Amino acid sequence: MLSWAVVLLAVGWAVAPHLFTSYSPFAGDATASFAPPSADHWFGTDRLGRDLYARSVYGARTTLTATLLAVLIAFGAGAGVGLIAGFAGGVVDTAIMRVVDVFLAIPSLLLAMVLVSVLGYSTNNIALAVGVSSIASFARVMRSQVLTVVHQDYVRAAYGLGVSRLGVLARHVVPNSLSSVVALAALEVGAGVLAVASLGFLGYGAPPPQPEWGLLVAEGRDYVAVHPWASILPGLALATVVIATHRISTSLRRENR
Amino acid sequence: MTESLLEITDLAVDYRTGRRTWTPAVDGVSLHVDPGEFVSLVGESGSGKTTLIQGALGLLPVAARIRSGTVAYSGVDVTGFNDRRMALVRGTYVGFVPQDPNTSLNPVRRVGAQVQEAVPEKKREAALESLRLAGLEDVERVFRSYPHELSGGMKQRALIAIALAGQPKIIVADEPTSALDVTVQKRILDHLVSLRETLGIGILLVTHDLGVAQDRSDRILVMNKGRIVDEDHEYTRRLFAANPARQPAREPRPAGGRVVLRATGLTKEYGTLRALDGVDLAVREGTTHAVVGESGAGKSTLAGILAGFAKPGAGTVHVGDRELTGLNRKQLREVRRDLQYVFQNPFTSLDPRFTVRRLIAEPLRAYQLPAGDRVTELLAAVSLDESFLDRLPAQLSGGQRQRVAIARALALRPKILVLDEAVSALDVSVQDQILKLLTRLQDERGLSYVFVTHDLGVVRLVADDVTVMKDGAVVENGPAACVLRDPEHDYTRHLLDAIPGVKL
Amino acid sequence: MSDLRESIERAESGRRKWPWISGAAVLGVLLAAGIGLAVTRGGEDSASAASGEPVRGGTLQFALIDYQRSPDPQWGTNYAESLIGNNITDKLTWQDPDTGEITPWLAESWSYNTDLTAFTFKLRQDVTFSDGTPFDAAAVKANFDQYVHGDQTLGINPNGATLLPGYIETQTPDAYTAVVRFEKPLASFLQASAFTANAQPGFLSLNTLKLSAEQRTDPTKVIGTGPFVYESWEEQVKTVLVRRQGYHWSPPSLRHSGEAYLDRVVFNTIPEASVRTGSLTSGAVDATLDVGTTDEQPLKDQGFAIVSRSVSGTSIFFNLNSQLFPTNDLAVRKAIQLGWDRSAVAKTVLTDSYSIATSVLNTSVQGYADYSGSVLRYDPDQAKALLDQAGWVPGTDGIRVKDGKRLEVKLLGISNLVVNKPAYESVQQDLQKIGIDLQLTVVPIPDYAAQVAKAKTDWNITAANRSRNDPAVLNLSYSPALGNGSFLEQGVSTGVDVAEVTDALGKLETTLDPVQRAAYAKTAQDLLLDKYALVSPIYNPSQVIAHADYVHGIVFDAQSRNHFVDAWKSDAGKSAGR
Amino acid sequence: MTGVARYTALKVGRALFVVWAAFTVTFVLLFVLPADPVDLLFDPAELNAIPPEVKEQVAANYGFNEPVILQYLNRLGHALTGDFGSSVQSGKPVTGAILEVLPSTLVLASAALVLATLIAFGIALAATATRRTWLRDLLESLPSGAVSVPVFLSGILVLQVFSFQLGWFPAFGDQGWRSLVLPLITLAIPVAGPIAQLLVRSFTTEFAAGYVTTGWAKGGTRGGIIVRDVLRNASLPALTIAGVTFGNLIAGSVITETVFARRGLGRMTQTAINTLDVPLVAGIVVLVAATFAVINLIVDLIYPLLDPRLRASLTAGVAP
Repeated sequence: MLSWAVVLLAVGWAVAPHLFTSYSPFAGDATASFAPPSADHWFGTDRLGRDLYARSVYGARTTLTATLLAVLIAFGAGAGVGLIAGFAGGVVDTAIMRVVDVFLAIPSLLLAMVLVSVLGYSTNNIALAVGVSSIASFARVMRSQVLTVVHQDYVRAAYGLGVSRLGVLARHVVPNSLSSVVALAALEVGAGVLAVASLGFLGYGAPPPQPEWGLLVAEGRDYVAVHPWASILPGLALATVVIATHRISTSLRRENR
Repeated sequence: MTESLLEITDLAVDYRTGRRTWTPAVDGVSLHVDPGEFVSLVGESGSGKTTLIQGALGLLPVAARIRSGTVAYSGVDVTGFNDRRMALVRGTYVGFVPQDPNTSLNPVRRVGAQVQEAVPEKKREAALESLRLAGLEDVERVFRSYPHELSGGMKQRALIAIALAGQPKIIVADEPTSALDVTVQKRILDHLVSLRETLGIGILLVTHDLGVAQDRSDRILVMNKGRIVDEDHEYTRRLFAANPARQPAREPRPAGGRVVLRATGLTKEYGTLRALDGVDLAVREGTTHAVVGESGAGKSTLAGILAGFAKPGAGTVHVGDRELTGLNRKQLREVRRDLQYVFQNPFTSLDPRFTVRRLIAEPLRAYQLPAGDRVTELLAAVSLDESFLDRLPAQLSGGQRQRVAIARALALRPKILVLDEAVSALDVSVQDQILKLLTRLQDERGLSYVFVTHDLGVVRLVADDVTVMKDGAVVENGPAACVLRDPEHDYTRHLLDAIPGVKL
Repeated sequence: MSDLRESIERAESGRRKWPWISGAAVLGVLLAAGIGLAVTRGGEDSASAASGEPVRGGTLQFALIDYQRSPDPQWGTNYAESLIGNNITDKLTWQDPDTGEITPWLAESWSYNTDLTAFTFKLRQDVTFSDGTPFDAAAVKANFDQYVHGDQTLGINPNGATLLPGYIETQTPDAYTAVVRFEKPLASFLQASAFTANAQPGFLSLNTLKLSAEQRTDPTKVIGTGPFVYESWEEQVKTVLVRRQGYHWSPPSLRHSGEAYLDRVVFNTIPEASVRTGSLTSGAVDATLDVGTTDEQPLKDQGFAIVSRSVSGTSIFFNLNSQLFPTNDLAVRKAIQLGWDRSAVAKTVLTDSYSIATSVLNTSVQGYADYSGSVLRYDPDQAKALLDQAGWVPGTDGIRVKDGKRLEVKLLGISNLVVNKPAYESVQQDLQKIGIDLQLTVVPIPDYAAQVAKAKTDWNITAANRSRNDPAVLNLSYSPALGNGSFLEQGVSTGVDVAEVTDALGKLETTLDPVQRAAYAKTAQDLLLDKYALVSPIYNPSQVIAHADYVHGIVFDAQSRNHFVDAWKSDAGKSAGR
Repeated sequence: MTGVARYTALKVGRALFVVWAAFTVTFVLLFVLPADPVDLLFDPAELNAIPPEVKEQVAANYGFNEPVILQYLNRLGHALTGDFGSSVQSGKPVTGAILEVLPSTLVLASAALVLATLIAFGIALAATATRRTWLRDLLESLPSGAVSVPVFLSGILVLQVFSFQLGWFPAFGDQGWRSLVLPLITLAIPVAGPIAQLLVRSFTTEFAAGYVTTGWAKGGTRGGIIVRDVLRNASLPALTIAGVTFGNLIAGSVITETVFARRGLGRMTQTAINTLDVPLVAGIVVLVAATFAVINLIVDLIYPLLDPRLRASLTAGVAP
């Protein structure tokens, strides 16, 4: 319940940031450089005197959009490929799964880093890279789920009733396979936020002055000894959302059992 | 004065069903087992018998609580014992034989180690002795085996050995044979009876099968809705009446009639295993043809081939004039309008996401036929009313599900139904209802059934013809009345002997 | 019956409680102790500062952000590589960091012909490489030849090709005289002979020059004449140098005689700013380079010394693309120069170690002229007026529009210096106010390198700096005949006389007369900053070192690179890093 | 035994395919790079001023001037003999450079794996063993907490407290066990998370299995049943995420090694990608993919040894 509230809040931040803060995320106040957290500036301010809470609120849009894009790519492509592999079986399955093996063999952060280097440098490309690097795991989960479902009695029953292959696929296999992939997608939202943050740390981030959670944490780390809030408070916001998505994923998985 | 080995007094157990709400599962049950006594506790699913046993052994799940009452072993009240204290009672004082031998042994440890653990002094010799006592031969080999290397019956004996290993005063057996073939069931139960005699221990047998209880018990307790009901109770009488053994056999029908389904020389191999070996079968129009056999006999493989789910290695199947084997997917679809299939387990054969309405309409939709009233009509045919239309399978009982599955199978007005163990997952009373339903439908609609079952008792009630199978081959076939009354083959005789409750 | 009861009672005695509570208690105490310790440890540092006579011995633990990719000093392009190279090798000349004057080092004296195409160096005769071979004219020739041309069979790149353009050959009339000849006049070569920054001309022994790139990754085989020699090189982690026995040829202007004071210098690579600072305060290192701007004051407060030198050469500047819309409009370029508040950048982004740029050249470069009162001032009204006159009218979102096109200026920058991004963001905020939408793409070096190839057509501004303490750096960076940093093209760059710029910049290579050079430099700066407004300098980057109070004598040279020959620790026994 | 032989051959074949494909994918990706790796050898501010013939000469030094297909075949041929060429950035042979840093990553990663496994088992065992629901809930939420904090932030915070404030452990470098402690903890925590999640789940499932009831009935105690019966059954699924764990270790070491200024493969990966050192990146990716393939191969091969059921189905000649 609380988890959904956290996620809804984050989505609210992304959709209508101005409702949550009166500060601009871009306009700095040169006299208030590195102000500590206070009633005026809940998360304090950064070097240019910009309100960090406002930047966190507005950053939700960049971060969640990127994450959503990443998850959509991973989910769409991964579930599609897994579905085809699991349902078609035989040579198609073998071919697809060998390709998936290859992508699984390259750790996703590594793959994402290479992809960002190749694609060039923007939030969308980071999302794309993170998404592409998780296609394989979605494909694998989807495939194994499809394989389980395909051997269920109710699928055999549907064939027995004269339902066509496509009908079985659309009405039985897809709906019953998606549940655990949806749980994985919820998990991937959290992983995506973290992956974007990690890439930010490694030097690949959103273009300034666009705020982005990972980048806020990554940039704030340089001042951690002197102005710890600059990194820790956005970090807490980020961690809270990730934990919330994990709990949602867990509860989705439980419901499906 | 001899104290009862187990004395349950006024026990009430609740399950948590909400934050603050509790639902009773066992409600004021008292029973006792004296030394040397064989007591059977009979009840259908949901009667609370398993909860009662869990309560007695201190194995209730976290969501359950004992509201009142006591459990005492030899006068020691163990109610409220924690795990640590209860561990001193279990094994050494009360042995437990669980229901499913296939899941009740640790799959990654050798059987011997698992038995040895239960022996007080952890001696190997004692463990071997215990296995011997449980009626196993070649105990050295069993000792070294992993569970998957043993047959179901051997596993159950190993579990009995574990129960005996601590030299308990009483053994509680929870449906110890329901997962086993009848012939194996008979041997295991007979062995339990003999143990009572040689060791002088008490036995509490929990079962859903009245026949099993009747054959061996000193006393039978019937449980219904969390309470123990007495012999004269209406439920008890109904339960006894539902026992197939107590019911009249089917009126034999005239021989002859058109053959609507014919299999010739069916063979099927899985790797090196020959699952079917030249099976012939002929089903007459408007009759029921039973296929009987124990596990591994090949009857499910046969049913699958008859229904077009699998292709035979050799041989042919004809539905009416059409040959089923060798059809492509589209042609097969046409045949399916005449031939439908009902699965054994109604818990897996219905898509959990579909409402009853969608489930029954699905075949109609597949052939672009109008659903509408047809769905309610079909529902009525299986004696369910319209209130079920929007329910999901999870909201139905086992019997209701199987009715839905039958209604679905009837949607296309087929001529033939292949019923693969269609009643064996159901309680006796429900099974009885479904069998009556099937008979009624057959009479009304002139259906032909292929009735696959392991239960010869049921065959007597429904079958016109019977085929007995063993190891993939047909042992004998013929009119049901003849085969059951005067079996030609030893194996058939053997099977008939093992049917519980017939003697009474 | 009561065997059951008895057995239970027997087993009951002597069981213990599950040790959750004690475990939690231990954990709690540990945590409390930890926090307590942390609090009490705050201010115990600060040994007494005893300066005075240099002390010999000791190890200097030094931290920096970069690591040396190869021990070959002619190879590298990052700060660690040039820094370490400077302590391993020596150069022909030494440039005075204060005056910019070229003074003797391995060359005792030099002369050049009037058209500045041949430079004759008389070499010191007492210099040896650490493998015992002599440093002589043959060594100079072999080094320069390989430095400029590379050696494909050995896998050696032409590292010096950009520093010595038009290099023909080195002649060796006698063992200790080397004549370096060029195709064209190259006034800046004299400074190049003292060059200590990227891909520097440090001299390697003939034995080293014969080695392949791969063999040179064994640091003990990389032999120079410098005050230190390699002990070890662990890529990404650290480089350890030890004192060269018998070294006595440090640049005379340093007034250091004999060997280095320190026994050993350890260059530790620490990529994280907070870890460098923390390591200094906790005593794990004695000194650190690349001090974060926000850490400077706290470190000073804790008694650490902050020393810095602005990087000689150009400032960090916005290179304005004069052939791409809208920066092809002089008014836009002028508005960008005038449109941002220098004091805000100084206040929020910079520290005392840095300064706002007052010209495209750093103050330490010969010929520097001050434009802070004229072109390089904050005057939003003037900027707006210029834009108004040029026909840029404010649009609905505040950004100006002309002929239906928004005043969007795309900037490509490098994120290697921590200060860059916030400084640009501050400029961005201010330009927004006068109606210019400055769009920032501040990226790591590889992405910059990838994009810069397309800069002519894709980017209005490339932001970078070039480290070369010679006014000719303007020629190298901007001349349409060389780097063409502002993408000047006759006819395409509206209103710019390309020949005038080319000519003015080219003159910087034609004389070594200080007065004349200063005049040429002034002309060049006038053209770049004022007349054509091709560049908007931002700030002067700085190399900042924080060190413990017992560390002395870290030298910043004219390129702002450090030399440790004169460094010492007043408490030589005190070894950082425990 | 033919079953076992076929199974092994199949798995080895798959592993080899993965390594080859990883090499090819990397090659393709790196050759469509927007930046020229040669450019990165020069000062970025000077790029405009570098004469084209100089660039060509450098490109020739690394073989970048040949046609792509030739380069591919050439590099593949050399790669088969373990030669991935020389690093553009340092001139070092790629294989040597990797082998040089590998040990310290191996030490860090394997120690972190051990610690992570211990933490994961600790959490799972404690969550299964406890009868207090609040404690169980708390323990079960630990794994998602563990993976929710960015590794670089936790690393820096750990450093602030235990190195800079308390001075218990050195902050950087890789000498001695003391310098291993903080990176180890930093790396182990996020790696432990997914393992713990899986274990908690499989412990819960297995603890509800029939043989556990048998265990109780034997007179077993909670601890005894968990250790003797549940542990092995519940641990087996952990092997299935060996690959994921390996990926987490690599990703974690990229960041941990940067924060703690340790030498190692992760750090080398980061700088190699950052400087587009094509031969080095290719070498690393192939090594990582090969390691991944080998790990999965080992898991595939030892799984039957740990699970007698699978072993039986193999010897029976039925491929699983």
